[in-house]
Amino acid sequence: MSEKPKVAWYWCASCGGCEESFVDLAERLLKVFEAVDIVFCPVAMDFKREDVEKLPDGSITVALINGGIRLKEHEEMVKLLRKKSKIVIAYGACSAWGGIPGLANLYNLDEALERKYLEVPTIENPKEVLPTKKIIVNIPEAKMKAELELPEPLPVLLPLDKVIDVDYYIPGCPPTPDVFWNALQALLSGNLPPKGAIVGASNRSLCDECSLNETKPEKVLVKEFKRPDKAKPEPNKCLLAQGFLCMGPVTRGGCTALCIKGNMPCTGCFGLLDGIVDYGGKAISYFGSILDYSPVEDKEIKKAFDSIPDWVGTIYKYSLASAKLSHKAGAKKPKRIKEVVEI
Amino acid sequence: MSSVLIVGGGVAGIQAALDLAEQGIDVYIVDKAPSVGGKMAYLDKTFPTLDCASCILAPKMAALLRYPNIKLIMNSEVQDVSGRAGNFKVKILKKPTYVDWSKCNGCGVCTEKCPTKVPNEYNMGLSQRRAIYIMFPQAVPKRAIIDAEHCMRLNPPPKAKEKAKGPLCGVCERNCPTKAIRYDQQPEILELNVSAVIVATGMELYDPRNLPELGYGKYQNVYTNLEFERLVSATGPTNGEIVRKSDGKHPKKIAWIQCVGSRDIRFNHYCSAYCCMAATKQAILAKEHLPEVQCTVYYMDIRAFGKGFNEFLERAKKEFGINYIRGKVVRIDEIPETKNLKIVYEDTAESYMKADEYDMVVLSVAITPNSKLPLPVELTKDGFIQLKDPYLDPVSTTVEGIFVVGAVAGAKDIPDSVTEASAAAARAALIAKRFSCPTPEVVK
Amino acid sequence: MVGGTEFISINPNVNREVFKLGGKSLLECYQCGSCTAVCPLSEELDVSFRRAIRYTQLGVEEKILGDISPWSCNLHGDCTDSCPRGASPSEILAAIRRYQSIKYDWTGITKWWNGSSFASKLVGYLVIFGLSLLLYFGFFWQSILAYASTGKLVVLSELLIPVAVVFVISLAILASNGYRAYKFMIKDKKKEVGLVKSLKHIASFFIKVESDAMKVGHKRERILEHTLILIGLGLFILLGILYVLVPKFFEFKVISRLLIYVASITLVIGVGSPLMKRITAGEKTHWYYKKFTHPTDWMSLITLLPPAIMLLLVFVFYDLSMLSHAYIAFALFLSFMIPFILLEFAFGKHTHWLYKVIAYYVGARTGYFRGD
Amino acid sequence: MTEEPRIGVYVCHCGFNIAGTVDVKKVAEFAKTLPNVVVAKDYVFMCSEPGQDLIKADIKAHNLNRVVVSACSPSLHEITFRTAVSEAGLNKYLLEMANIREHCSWVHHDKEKATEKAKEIVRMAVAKARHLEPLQELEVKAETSALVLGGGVAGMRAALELANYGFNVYLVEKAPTIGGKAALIGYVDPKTKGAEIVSKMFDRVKDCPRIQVLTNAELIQLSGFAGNYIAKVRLNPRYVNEKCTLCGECEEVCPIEVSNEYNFGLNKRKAIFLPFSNAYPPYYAIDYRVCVKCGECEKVCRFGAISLKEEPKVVDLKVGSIIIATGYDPYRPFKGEYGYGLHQNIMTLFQLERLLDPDSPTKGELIVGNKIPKSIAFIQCVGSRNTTPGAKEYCSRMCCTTAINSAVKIKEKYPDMNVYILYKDIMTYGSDETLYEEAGKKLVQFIKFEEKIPKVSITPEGLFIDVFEYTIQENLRIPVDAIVLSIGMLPPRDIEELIAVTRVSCGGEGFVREAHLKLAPVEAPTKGIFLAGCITGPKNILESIRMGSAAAAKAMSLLSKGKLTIEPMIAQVNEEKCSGCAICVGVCPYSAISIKKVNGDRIAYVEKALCMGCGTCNAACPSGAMQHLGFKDIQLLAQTRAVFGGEMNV
Amino acid sequence: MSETKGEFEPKIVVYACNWCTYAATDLAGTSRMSYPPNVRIIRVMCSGRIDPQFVLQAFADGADGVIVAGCHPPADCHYIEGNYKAYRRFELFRKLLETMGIEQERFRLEWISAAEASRWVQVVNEMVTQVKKLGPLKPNLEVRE
Repeated sequence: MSEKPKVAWYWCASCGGCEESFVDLAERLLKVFEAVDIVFCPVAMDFKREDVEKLPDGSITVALINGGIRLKEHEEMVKLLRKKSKIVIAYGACSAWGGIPGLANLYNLDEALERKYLEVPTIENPKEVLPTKKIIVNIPEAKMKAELELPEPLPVLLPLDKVIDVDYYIPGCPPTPDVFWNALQALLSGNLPPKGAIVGASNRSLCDECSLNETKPEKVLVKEFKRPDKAKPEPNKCLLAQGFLCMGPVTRGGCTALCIKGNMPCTGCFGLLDGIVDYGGKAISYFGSILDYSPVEDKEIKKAFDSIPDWVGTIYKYSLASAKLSHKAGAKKPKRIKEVVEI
Repeated sequence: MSSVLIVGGGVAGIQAALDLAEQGIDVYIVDKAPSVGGKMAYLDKTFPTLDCASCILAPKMAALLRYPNIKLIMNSEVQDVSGRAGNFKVKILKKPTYVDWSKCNGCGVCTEKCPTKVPNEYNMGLSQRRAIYIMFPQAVPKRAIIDAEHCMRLNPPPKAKEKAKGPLCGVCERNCPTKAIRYDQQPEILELNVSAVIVATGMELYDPRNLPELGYGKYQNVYTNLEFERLVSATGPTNGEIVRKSDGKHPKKIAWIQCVGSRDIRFNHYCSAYCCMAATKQAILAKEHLPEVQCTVYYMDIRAFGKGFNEFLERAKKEFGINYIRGKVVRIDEIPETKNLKIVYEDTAESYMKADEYDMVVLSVAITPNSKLPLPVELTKDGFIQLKDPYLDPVSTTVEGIFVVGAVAGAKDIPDSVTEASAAAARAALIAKRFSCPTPEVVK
Repeated sequence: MVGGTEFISINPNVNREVFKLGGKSLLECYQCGSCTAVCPLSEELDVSFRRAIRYTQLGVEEKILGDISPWSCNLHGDCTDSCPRGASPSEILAAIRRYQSIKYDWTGITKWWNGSSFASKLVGYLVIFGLSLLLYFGFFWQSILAYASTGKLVVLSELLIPVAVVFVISLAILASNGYRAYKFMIKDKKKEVGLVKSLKHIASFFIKVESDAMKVGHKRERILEHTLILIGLGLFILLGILYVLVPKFFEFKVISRLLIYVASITLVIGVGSPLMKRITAGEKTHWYYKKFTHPTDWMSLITLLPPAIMLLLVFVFYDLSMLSHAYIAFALFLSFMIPFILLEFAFGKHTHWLYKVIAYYVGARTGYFRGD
Repeated sequence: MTEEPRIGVYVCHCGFNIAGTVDVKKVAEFAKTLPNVVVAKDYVFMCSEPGQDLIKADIKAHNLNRVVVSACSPSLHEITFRTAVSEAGLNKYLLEMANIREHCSWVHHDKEKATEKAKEIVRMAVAKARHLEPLQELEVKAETSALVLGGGVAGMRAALELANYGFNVYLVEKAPTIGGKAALIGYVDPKTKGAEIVSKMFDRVKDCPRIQVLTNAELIQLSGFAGNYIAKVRLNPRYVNEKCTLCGECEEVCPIEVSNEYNFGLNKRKAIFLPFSNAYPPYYAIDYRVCVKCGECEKVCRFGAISLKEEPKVVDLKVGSIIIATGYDPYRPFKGEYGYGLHQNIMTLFQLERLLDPDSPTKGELIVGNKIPKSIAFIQCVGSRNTTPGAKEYCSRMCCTTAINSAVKIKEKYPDMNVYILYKDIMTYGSDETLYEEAGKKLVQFIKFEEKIPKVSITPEGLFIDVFEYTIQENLRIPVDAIVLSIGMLPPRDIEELIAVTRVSCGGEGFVREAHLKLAPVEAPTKGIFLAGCITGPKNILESIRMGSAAAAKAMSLLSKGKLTIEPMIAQVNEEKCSGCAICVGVCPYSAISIKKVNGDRIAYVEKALCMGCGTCNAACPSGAMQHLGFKDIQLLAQTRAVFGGEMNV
Repeated sequence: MSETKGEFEPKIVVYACNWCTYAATDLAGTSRMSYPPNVRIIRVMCSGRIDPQFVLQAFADGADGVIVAGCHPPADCHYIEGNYKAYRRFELFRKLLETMGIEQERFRLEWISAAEASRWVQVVNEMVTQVKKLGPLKPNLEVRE
């Protein structure tokens, strides 16, 4: 037996859920460890950047990267990993399409920072401190100054494939253990799928594996749109047919319709299917299609559309950063980030 | 293979032709105009759906070209029909177009170069065309035709003729990229053998000059409804802008006068069936073009009898604020200074004579059947083609094997004409295909 | 009144009666209002002939009786020319007038005179004429002979008594009927316009309407005929009054003869012309003389023609010194006058002058005339 | 894509029409630089014989597998060039037109800009051409037969037309007799009796062996598609067979009495009954809904014509097309609407029509309340034109003419009767106007009302109608002896079931919607289903009859060849990708899509014969499984990208 | 980019239904009307075929404006109610554009019947003028330094 494949695991703008999904492999983890060597995994082990830099180019068999690219640091690290790795896999929705952090692209970075650090009701920041590139901290007790350098944020969040070449994608927020496992199996088998493939998930949309698919009426037509926080879904009845904005039809299957089993509509974390070029555009198309009014009933149509306050957040929950219109037009380099602040 | 002759290429003729051709029967459409389309081709929109007329008609017209078994014999007239069901002999006079239609590809270069301008009949004389022209942009077949009467070459002005040494003009011939111009074309007589004939010659508008008190032809701002239709049409002389002939300004008040020549024993006894809804439609169109305009329809009975008609009428009243006044207009006087029109009538709700002033008046004129045909069919006293037994032998004339559809058999609107056209197609197909079934209808 | 909850009862038989009175095309009317709109009177007068026709079609009796529009009609016939149903509104209006006259007349004679057949009218007329003959050629014959022998034209007081009595009775009936008509017409209307202004309205209205009508050939013809009758009858009455009150007048031979000849000749022509046209009506005759052939129309002419001729003859004979002939003619004249006055003048078509005057008066006072 | 595209681009001068504004040489040169373009040429008239020959020659010489013709609008010459490429052995759908005449040279004047635009238009066409696929027209066998639903005049007419043409026709009628409402109308015009027309039509139906009349029958299920429908028809028992001699003895002994719908409730009938004297088939029928099976009739019948043991049967009929001619229901005035149901002298127009029919209980005499009324009033627009709260908005089209016709008939028979017609607008359209004229001559009285509708008062003195007469603006009180409500038409009561079975759809007014109100008035949106008579809205008898013929013509056109050609530019499902979410099913305007189980998976299935190729399902399909052939996502995206010089790669 | 040559020439992508709007564009041609050469027409059979994805792709690739055009509701549509679907989809689509900060003027849903060549010309003229006023879109989609 030759050397075990080397695996690197890096996280960018990520919540840590993807790593959790790895842990959720449970006893199957052992088999993973048997099969591979982990050479870099900041979430679990104390590797340093230099460790990676030291590795010869192409020596890492697979780099799994989760989270979107939000900071210059992320950009540098993934570029480095690309150089060192044979295969780069975007792991999870954030990495593949930007994920929920990608929704920050609806704002200029300044607006986003203000929102995050000043406006959010749970924040108390009387001095209005915002992130800066360099913070000089005075430590009077020690009579010294310490310098903190923060990585610079990018104007918009980018999915991994807008920064580096990505070989495969594993979808999900996070990918379910089964999906991850399937992907691993596929990759380890040596029978590599074509580049750019989404591995571990289904080729059909979620409806295919959804138990409520059978409960659909003949024609899926609705008169109003509902939100799960405002209306209670009837059990055992297709949520879309009830008017809930279920993303199932446009979302890749593979998760076994977990949310729907919990009586919640699919929010689309498995992303788009092959042949679809814009997830949200497609979602608009079918939501528009099922609303059963004629243009004469303009008011009803507007009413139905206005009943959903955040369409973009609904149809691009996980994929805004990779959409055709991936961020708010006129995104500018932030102005509010100061070079140096002394506190 | 037996064939069917359709006289008239309006919407009814087209429908009958398509229904027959689809069954594999040879169809000849003879029309005196250079294009099929009939009166519907003049319309802007159709009631009660406000469908654009050419949008729904043009595909049907174009569909005619897809059938190799449909032959369009345009600019022609039937001269004689003899024989009997199953074997009619038809003589058709093919008038010269002076253009070889097998060569002409409708590019329209000639119509731009021709130096002679003539009032355009398609726009009811409200705009001009050339002496060589294509009837309208969506014409089928799209071919040029020379109006010999106005052509400098074919009918040169006597003075110019004296001066000139050789033949005059010839601009179209020189410019035709396909060399299709034939100044020496002669009338031809075609002889056809057909199994059945469908008469779909439709109607003409009654000439409102027969009612001199309404001043049509005398006062510039009095229009017929077909003229108004062209005026409001996007393809019309003003590209759909409603302006007065007298001063080119937008009218502020328009009146529609119903039953001009209809329901009147002095002119035509019958009701023309289309005009109430047409006026309603035109009033709505006027309102859509000029939201400030005031529209009033003068009527005696609003005949909103068809599917969706009454709903349409209610919409016109409520949504568009069209006024309806019950009273027959007996006279129109022009105010010479403003060229405005004063219409005189009794408001039958108020019971005295009134005279209202309008900027523009549209006459909803009656239709008259195009029934003066060299066919052995009988006519009713109103001049429509007589039906034999409409209950048991629908759309049949008094001659077996000759069927009649559309407005030439009685005033009617488009759907009824189309329905009849299909009905006639069924009946003509029975004869053409010689299918037999031991029923008194066919065998006896 | 609009909106009220009071409902007017109808008389379903009115349309049949009017039909019989000559309104044959009454129900052919489909209420387009052409007649009102086309009528030259409408320029000046707020009336609706169409509505009058509708009242009659449906039998809204109280409205019919109060309607002034039939009386304002001058039978110019533009409506009939332009009626899309060929319904001849002027004929219908004439029939409505007959109906109205019947209802205005409390004696019931109008009902018989307007409603009966031509033959029974003729018989009635002849009976009264016969009685008159009896009176003059029987009872008064001796006195006539006596007067004749004097060779002079003298006041013939006792001979005139029957005619005067008949005339006075007729006037009384006419006055009472006129009053009834006035009551019907003024009902539900308000006098808004002053008397002087009203009269001015009426005068200018007549001048305008008639002078307009004179421009049209066939109307001119009829107006002339009517005017001849009007002049003739006027002179007739004038002469009659003069005869009674100022018998001396007849001694001014030239003037009195002139007046008498003018009166009788105008009458003979005015009556004879339409009568001849009716009798000889052919292709080219204007429809007026063909449509308006209700027996009352005939009778109005027929009853007037003989006295006019007789009067002419009286003086022709007299001036030719054929006195006995003149007196016979005179007796005949009076014999013809009695049925004329008793039937036609008091109850026949000739009553229209009265109702017309009342209608115009009511119309003018209650604001039916347009403008100032 | 199996083979690399080899594209030929042909730029037409169209004389000077294009070449006058667009530098066609430059466009052709530019086309050569585009990916997969093997050859690019220009020619003076591409549509001419030599132009077409040029293309054909190149296809062979350069082994082209895609052709782009850059000329005029595809609506003009697409067929020409498709024919040309197919003559050269290429699938005709591998042709793409670039419209540089109507969209470029004719609308622009700046030669440079127009040339640039023309280049881009060609680039877009080439981009689409790279993704074109060969398509095949399909042919399916079609049954030359029809199922006609409804045995009224429209249905009978359609059946006769089709049977004479050679179709096998099943005439399915719910009632025990065909004939429909027309059979019950006394006089359909002043000279013609409804019953006469109908019985003459019966004679023809009887003589036509290709027509199979199924009475007491209902369509309960319809499957398949145009040319190949399978109709399940339930035959309800009649209990009386052809041995019946119409002796009528059974009727006398039958103990059950119900209101006689064939006389619109004017009298009663038994459970065993003959609908009307010339009913067809000419046998008694037992109303299976009310019969208590006492057996009295069976006992009394001397001919053995009655058998109460009969059971309902269901038959499957294979037919190529369906003609729906199930007619209408008369408007049902509610109790008290104009006094209806409160006084015996207030009746509907249909009841009056029965009374005037010589075959009626009164033998054609107008007897109401045991005597002939002195006056009678028709109230028009009952149930139509928004008169009363329950009324429909539409005009019922036939009631004015029918009422006036009856009024004239009454006046002819009883000249002294006062006949009033209370109307809103008289709708004697077309030549029926002469009837209105005639009515005036016959002294029928007309009363016009508008928004304020008449009120019927029932008093001890008799009936009165209070009405605000519009043209004199007065409130009138009309004393009448009888009142006729000119009721309009309603969609048939069972239209819901009809829709459920045949999948036709309804318009706002409740009648079946036609494919196009103006130009396709007898076609349902679904191919193979045609409409005749009042099912699409109120009609008069003549119009219904003509519609019958017209619907037959449509069925002939569709099926006469015994096969159907299916256009290939329709929707196609990629079964690998389809998840059966069913969104496409709801958006299809032609009900062409359904969900089928394939290996246990829900998969959308396109019935090719029904698909019209609009592509809306493709736009709606969330997974990209549904593709509109000829306008696939990738083709349109490629075209979009090509505007900006981009490419779309698979 | 065309704006290098002085005036900015926007590019406008048009998705037109075959039966109405495409016919109108043809008619504008046969009637020799004149309009700016900034439009690129993509033909589909029905406005109901037009997928918001296409419009997004066009914007992302550099379109400065997009017109989606079909037959007039309620009854002009050749396919019964494809235009209804287009209407609903693109009404919703407008919400996306709004949120993404793209000017509403850059996207138009128009009903243009086969006879309304002049309407077509008018729409193009208006659109080109409006978009010229707004300037190019592409730089707005890129992150500006």
